[in-house]
Amino acid sequence: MKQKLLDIADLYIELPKGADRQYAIQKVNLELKQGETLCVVGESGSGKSLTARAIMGLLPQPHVRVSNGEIIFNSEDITKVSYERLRELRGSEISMIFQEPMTALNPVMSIGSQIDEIFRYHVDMSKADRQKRAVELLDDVNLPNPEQIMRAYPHELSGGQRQRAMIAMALALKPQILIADEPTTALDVTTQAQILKLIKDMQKVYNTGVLFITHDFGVVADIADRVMVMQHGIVVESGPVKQVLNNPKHPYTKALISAVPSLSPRKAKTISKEKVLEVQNVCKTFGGGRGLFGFGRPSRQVEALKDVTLDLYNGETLGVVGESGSGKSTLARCIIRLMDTDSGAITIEGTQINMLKRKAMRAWRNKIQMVFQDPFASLNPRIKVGDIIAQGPITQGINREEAIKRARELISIVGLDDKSFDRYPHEFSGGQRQRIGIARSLALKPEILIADEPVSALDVSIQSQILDLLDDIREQMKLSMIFITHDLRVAAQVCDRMAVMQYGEVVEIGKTKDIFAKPQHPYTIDLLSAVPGKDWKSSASKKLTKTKTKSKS
Amino acid sequence: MRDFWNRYKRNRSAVFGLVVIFLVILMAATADLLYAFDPFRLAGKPLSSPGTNGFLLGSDSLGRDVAAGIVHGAKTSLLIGLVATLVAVFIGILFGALAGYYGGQIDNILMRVTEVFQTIPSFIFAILLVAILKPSIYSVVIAISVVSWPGVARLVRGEFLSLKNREFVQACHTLGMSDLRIMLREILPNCLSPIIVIGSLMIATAILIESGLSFLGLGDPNIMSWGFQIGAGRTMLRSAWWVCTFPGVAILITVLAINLVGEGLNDALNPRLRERN
Amino acid sequence: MTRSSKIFKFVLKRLLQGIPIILAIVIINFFLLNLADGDAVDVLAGEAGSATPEYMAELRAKFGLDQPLPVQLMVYLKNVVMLDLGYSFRHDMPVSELIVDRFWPTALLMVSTIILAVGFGILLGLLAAMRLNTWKDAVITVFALITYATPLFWVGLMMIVVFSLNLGWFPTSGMENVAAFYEGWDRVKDIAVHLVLPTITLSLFYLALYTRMMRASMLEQYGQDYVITARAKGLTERRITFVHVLRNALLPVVTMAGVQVGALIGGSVIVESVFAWPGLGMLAFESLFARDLNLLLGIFLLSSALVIVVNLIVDIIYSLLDPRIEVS
Amino acid sequence: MNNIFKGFLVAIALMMSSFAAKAQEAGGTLAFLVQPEPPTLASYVSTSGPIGLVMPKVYEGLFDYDNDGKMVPMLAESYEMSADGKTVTFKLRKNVRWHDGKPFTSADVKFTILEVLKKVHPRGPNSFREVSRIDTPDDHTAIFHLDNPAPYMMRSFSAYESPMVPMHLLEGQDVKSASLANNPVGTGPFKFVEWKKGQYIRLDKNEDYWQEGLPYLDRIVGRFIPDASTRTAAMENGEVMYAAYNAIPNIDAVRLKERDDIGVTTDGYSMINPMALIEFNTIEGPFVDPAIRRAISTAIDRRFMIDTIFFGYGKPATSALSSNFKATNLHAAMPNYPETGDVAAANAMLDAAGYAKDANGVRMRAVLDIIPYGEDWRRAGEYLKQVMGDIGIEVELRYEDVPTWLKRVYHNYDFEMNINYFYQLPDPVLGVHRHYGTNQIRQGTHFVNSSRYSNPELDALLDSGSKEPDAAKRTATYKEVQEILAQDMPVVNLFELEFLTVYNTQLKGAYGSAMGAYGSFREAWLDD
Repeated sequence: MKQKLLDIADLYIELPKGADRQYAIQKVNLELKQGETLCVVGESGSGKSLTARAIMGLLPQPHVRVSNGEIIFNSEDITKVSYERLRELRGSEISMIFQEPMTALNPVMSIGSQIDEIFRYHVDMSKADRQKRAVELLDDVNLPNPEQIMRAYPHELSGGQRQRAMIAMALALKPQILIADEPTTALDVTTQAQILKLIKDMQKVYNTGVLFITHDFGVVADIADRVMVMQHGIVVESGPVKQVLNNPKHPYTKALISAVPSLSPRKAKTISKEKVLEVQNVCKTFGGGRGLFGFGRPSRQVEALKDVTLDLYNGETLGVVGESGSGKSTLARCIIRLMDTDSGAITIEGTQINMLKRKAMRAWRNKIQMVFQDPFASLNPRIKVGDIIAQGPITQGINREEAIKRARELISIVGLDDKSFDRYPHEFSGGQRQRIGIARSLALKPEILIADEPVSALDVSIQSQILDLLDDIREQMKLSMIFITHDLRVAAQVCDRMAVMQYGEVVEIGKTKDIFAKPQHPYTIDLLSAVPGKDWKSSASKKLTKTKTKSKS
Repeated sequence: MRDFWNRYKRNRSAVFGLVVIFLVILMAATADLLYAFDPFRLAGKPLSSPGTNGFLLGSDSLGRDVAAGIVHGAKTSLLIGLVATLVAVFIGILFGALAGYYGGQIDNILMRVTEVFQTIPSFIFAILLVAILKPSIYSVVIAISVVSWPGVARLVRGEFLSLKNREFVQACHTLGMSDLRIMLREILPNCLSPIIVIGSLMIATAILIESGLSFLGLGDPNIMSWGFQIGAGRTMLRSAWWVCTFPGVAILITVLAINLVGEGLNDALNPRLRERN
Repeated sequence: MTRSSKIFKFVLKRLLQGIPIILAIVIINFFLLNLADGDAVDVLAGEAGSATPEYMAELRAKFGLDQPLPVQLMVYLKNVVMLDLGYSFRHDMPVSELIVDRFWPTALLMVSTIILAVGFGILLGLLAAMRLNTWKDAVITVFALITYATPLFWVGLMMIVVFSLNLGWFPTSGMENVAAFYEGWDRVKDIAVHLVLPTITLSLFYLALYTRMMRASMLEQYGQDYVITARAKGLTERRITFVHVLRNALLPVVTMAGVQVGALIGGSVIVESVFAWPGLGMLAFESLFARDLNLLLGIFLLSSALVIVVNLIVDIIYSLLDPRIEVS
Repeated sequence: MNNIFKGFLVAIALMMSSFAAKAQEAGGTLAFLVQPEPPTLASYVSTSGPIGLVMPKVYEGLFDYDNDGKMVPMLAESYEMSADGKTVTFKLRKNVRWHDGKPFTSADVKFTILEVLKKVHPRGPNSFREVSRIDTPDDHTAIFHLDNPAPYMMRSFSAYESPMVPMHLLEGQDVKSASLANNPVGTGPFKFVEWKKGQYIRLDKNEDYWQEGLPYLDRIVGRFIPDASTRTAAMENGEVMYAAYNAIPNIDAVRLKERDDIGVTTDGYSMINPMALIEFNTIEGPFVDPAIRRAISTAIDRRFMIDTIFFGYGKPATSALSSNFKATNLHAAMPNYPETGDVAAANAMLDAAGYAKDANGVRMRAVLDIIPYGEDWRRAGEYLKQVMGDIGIEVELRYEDVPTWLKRVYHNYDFEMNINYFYQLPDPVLGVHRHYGTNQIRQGTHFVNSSRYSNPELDALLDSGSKEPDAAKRTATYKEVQEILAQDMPVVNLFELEFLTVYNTQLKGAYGSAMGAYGSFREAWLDD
């Protein structure tokens, strides 16, 4: 019988006056046993992170506080213990890792000293012992060259390495509970898979109870023993992982699960032979520091694009898939002339646009447009929505009334209320903003649309809506689309063909179906195998499709 | 806007500062009603202490009314602060925007120029400019602007550097928008908050510099300002404290209030920094 | 490359970069000064009582002021390259001697001011941030605001009245007791006593600046994620404040201190004037009104070089505090 | 009257001797204010005020002058003048040594007069213009051969006016740029030790001084304190003990006077006779018409200026000449110099002259330049702006730095009116003629006739005034001069300045002589 570590009963967290709701979480009950992984799932604003913070006694007091309920850890109520006791528990009995290892680590202290602190403040050990133990820990989390990492500063490590160091730190004193707050969200898929495996492995070694917070059902499927789904601060469903994933009861859970894109590629459609865009042997290098007086040649160089060649056929969606640093965004920016290429050719309708002067390029702007990743950064907060959409046509010389008319049409096409026209971007949610961004890009009636990770900043339920919208529009307006993403699941849903990029090179290109079925390049194989929840989702999606077909029939 | 005001008014001292500034502006605006005569006029018995001979705040060595000087001087001091700041902000935006937006050699050259002006010991340079241009309200304004713009330029450059890579700016490029339009309409409005904050503090500094220049005898001899009053009264600080104490207090209060407002603006415009969590 | 050789290369590079800046400053000021009416000879003749135009012409020839401007500038620049700052028209002495004489008092005042202002600024800012929204925070904040807003000369004069005349703790002015001419250790003590009031006066303004900055910086850092991590690790608030937050919070303050050095040299004119401190600021002020071109240019040259060197030192300190910044 | 005055002098002399009877205490350091810091220490090249405060302690003259103007032997023990006044033989003191140990000889005198003062001193070429040759038959005799008699030369041998400098340190060099300038070697009671720029000049007692027992002080230190308030504070704190030439502002002097340990005196300035005034541009601009200048003079409340700006120290001007010339019967009070001003009369004068006021009550606009020598003059300018406004002249003030101002007024003549002050010196010939004579319109030369006033009638009178030996005739001549000037008023005199010396009463024997602060301090001592 596994020992119960944590028992949360009837927990309420109150928000300060003026917040959008009175309680961040209400009536939350939760249990965690030794060696068990409990996943708390929810979209942004569901209160899952605050729940985790409350367990550590880390709520941003005094504005946010526990107003009711208890958090029993080994028969102690954490909401009532003294500050000193709480401090003793933190780091030694209960520890935590975070989403952004870069900001969660102190940038000006070496990894070694940040690990060392934990020992100094919790146990009595000699300096040499502490040192030795820290190196062992770093070795345990599979960091190469632990001695060197000890001396390194956070910025000198990669994202995955930083998260490993964080885990080492969290597990230093073999805590009974590890709280992981979206620890893999900021990481690439292959790294994510490694980290998840690491957490699993460590859990086995230390028999730790893990409270894992995530928004990704794929991750849940891979790691959870039990699942708890939260919406607007309320637990809507909980239970063993299989039960919740395969037989969701609550409509919200159902909606969430069905929104998770399936890994099985969409039906291939016949692809036109007409090339609308050709990219040939494009290279791009970024320079580093410069000479004495800031003049002269750059001294350090990074090759962002190496000899990239691909074509876009009329009416297709071409996925460009890769992890961070693969050059996929650079490629998009080179195609749309936000960056200049060093060499190679990008050709539309027989014109090599990458060599055009800025002025000459202006005429080509309405052929090709872009949808950006971050719906918060891609809209100017100081300009009204209507103007944001209309400013493209106006810039291209269309008269104002015409442009405004078109903007109003587009607002309804992307599914927004007509009143949106006179509002500012900050009044809209992330998904709505992305619709505005799409409307802006369509205002010039482009033939080619480049979508740069258009859904990666959105919650799952919103993601699918936006993907549907893009698909509809592509049909309606007869667009050809380049779709840039890091998420193979998304690529599977929207792309007719896809190109896989690594270190600035296209390592594999072909029909989506073919690549998923028979990946050629080892990197593609890695990527595919790293997709979280792939086993569950492929089976589940079949089931869901079945039920769908059933209900239809 | 309402949001902004709600956030602003949460800072009580900032509201207090705003009230004080409002009063000072009111005083400056109604100077000709409150003391409807030339503040240089010899109004009565010299060196009357405050409250005697009909002088609320006393009179100076020539029998000029200190209170009248403060009321009329408010106009000058505020105007110098405001105009000098506007000029400095204009130059700073020009340099910072071009350098930050275009980067590369343009940035390099403009920033070298900025560095030159940052390296010159600023107050001495201001003195030099006033001496060469001959003491007048214009030369004081020019001198203050010339020594204050590099800070704005650096700030604006930093903002432009980070904003020009924002996606909404890139979106404008993809729409084929001209550089000038992107700079003025897209980027500039988004760095107004820090400019407003630094600008409000620069007004305060400008008033202090003006008083420092006047202390060294480099003010405009024809225009009543607080700096002038202090310069004229400083040798008699020991015998007639009121002559330069009251204008000094006027400077203190005004600069203080502007600072409070600046901090309030900062809090309201950058809500992230407001409080410890 | 080893760290020390990296730093050496960095220092060398920055010093070389400083040269065109200094030259630009010298050239700008050269032309500005020549725009002004009257020259050193006018002043000398005016002071001497009377002088004939012939005598003045002779003096101008002696000073080289009869040459066309570009020639004067080239001669000056050529001399500067040979590390010769020329001759002061007014003092009839080599500029370098005059400046070196006045450099040490300036450096002394500057260094003590920076130490006091930065040190206490950091301390008070830290205290205010730690005791946020308590009476201590309020007192410190109000103190910082008031000292920031009070004209410098006013503070100086009041200091003299209170601490020299009424309390008799410190001398009114000067750098040394001129009646005693102490030697050795006594002299050091004597100078230290004279240094107190000017240093306090000059540092009050900057003290206020750094206090406010440090407070804001601390508050900003308290909101960072790594603080939550540190708390989650079970560290004491003490450790979090003094080890984690403090070091990060210092960074902007250090940058600011570097930026302020230029202003500090200039701003000391008033303090030097009030306390009769024999620094470069007053010398510059006097040489400006005496149109002592060589001397003023020499001061601009030296003080700009000083600003560049101090900025360099600040950058090195910064890179030591912040491992993300590499000196290169 | 005369007798009473003499009696008074005797009383003072007795008092002085009674002080002398109380043993002067040797030793101690005297710190005094030198304001501003001198440019160099070459008193043989420049007569700049602060140099005069320092150098007479180091260099000596052949003679000194007492309060009655009598010559006191210094480096010269005596002199003899030939009957035709063309040969003057000086017997020099023996056993006088330069501070570097070399003996002082007649060769030094010859070199100083002919090679130094006559060539590079601002006033030397004038004082010694008649000296054609100096013979030195032995080391202690110097015979001056003059082309014409020059009695005024005999008033120019003070240490301040004609310092004797060492030939062996100047010979064969360019005198103007010799290193002696900043490393002075003299024969005086104090030796130059060091000059800390921006801080002080230190002079130590000359142990080998030729006068046995002198000086009393071990050391004197001249301190530079740029800020007036701080100078006062230093005085109050006893950090300095002597401040001449208004180094302590009048308002503070008035306050400090009340203290037991501090005294204030106006003595020691009788040789310089300073006069505050307004110079007008009489050639172009708004003040070509003398009627306007007379009206301005009439409107000004001189008493108010003295009382408010100089705190009672000063005398209202009553004519082109200082009232101090009453002693030589040259001064006569003139019209258009009302003590407290008469605005109504001035307005009437302008109305009569046909300058009508416009709707705003303005007759004309003008710019008033202000001498850039401190706050007091700014106050004067501000007052004048107000009073001229009362008579319909709208004034804009202009306050520029010294070189700009000198260039504007004395080189470019680009001014309309200018506040200034002139030393009238012991005789009108020396200090007053330079303002009015046609031959004194010398472009580029400072402190001469910048009004460019030229009146042949006046020129003739001035010429006779400088040559006329008869006192009564001279009185008549100058009365005429003053009458013409009171009518034409190219310069409106404002008031006679009284400079103040503020001193700590511990300091004895340093004040009250004709040379005042320009003296040697050799008999100064400190009383505990």
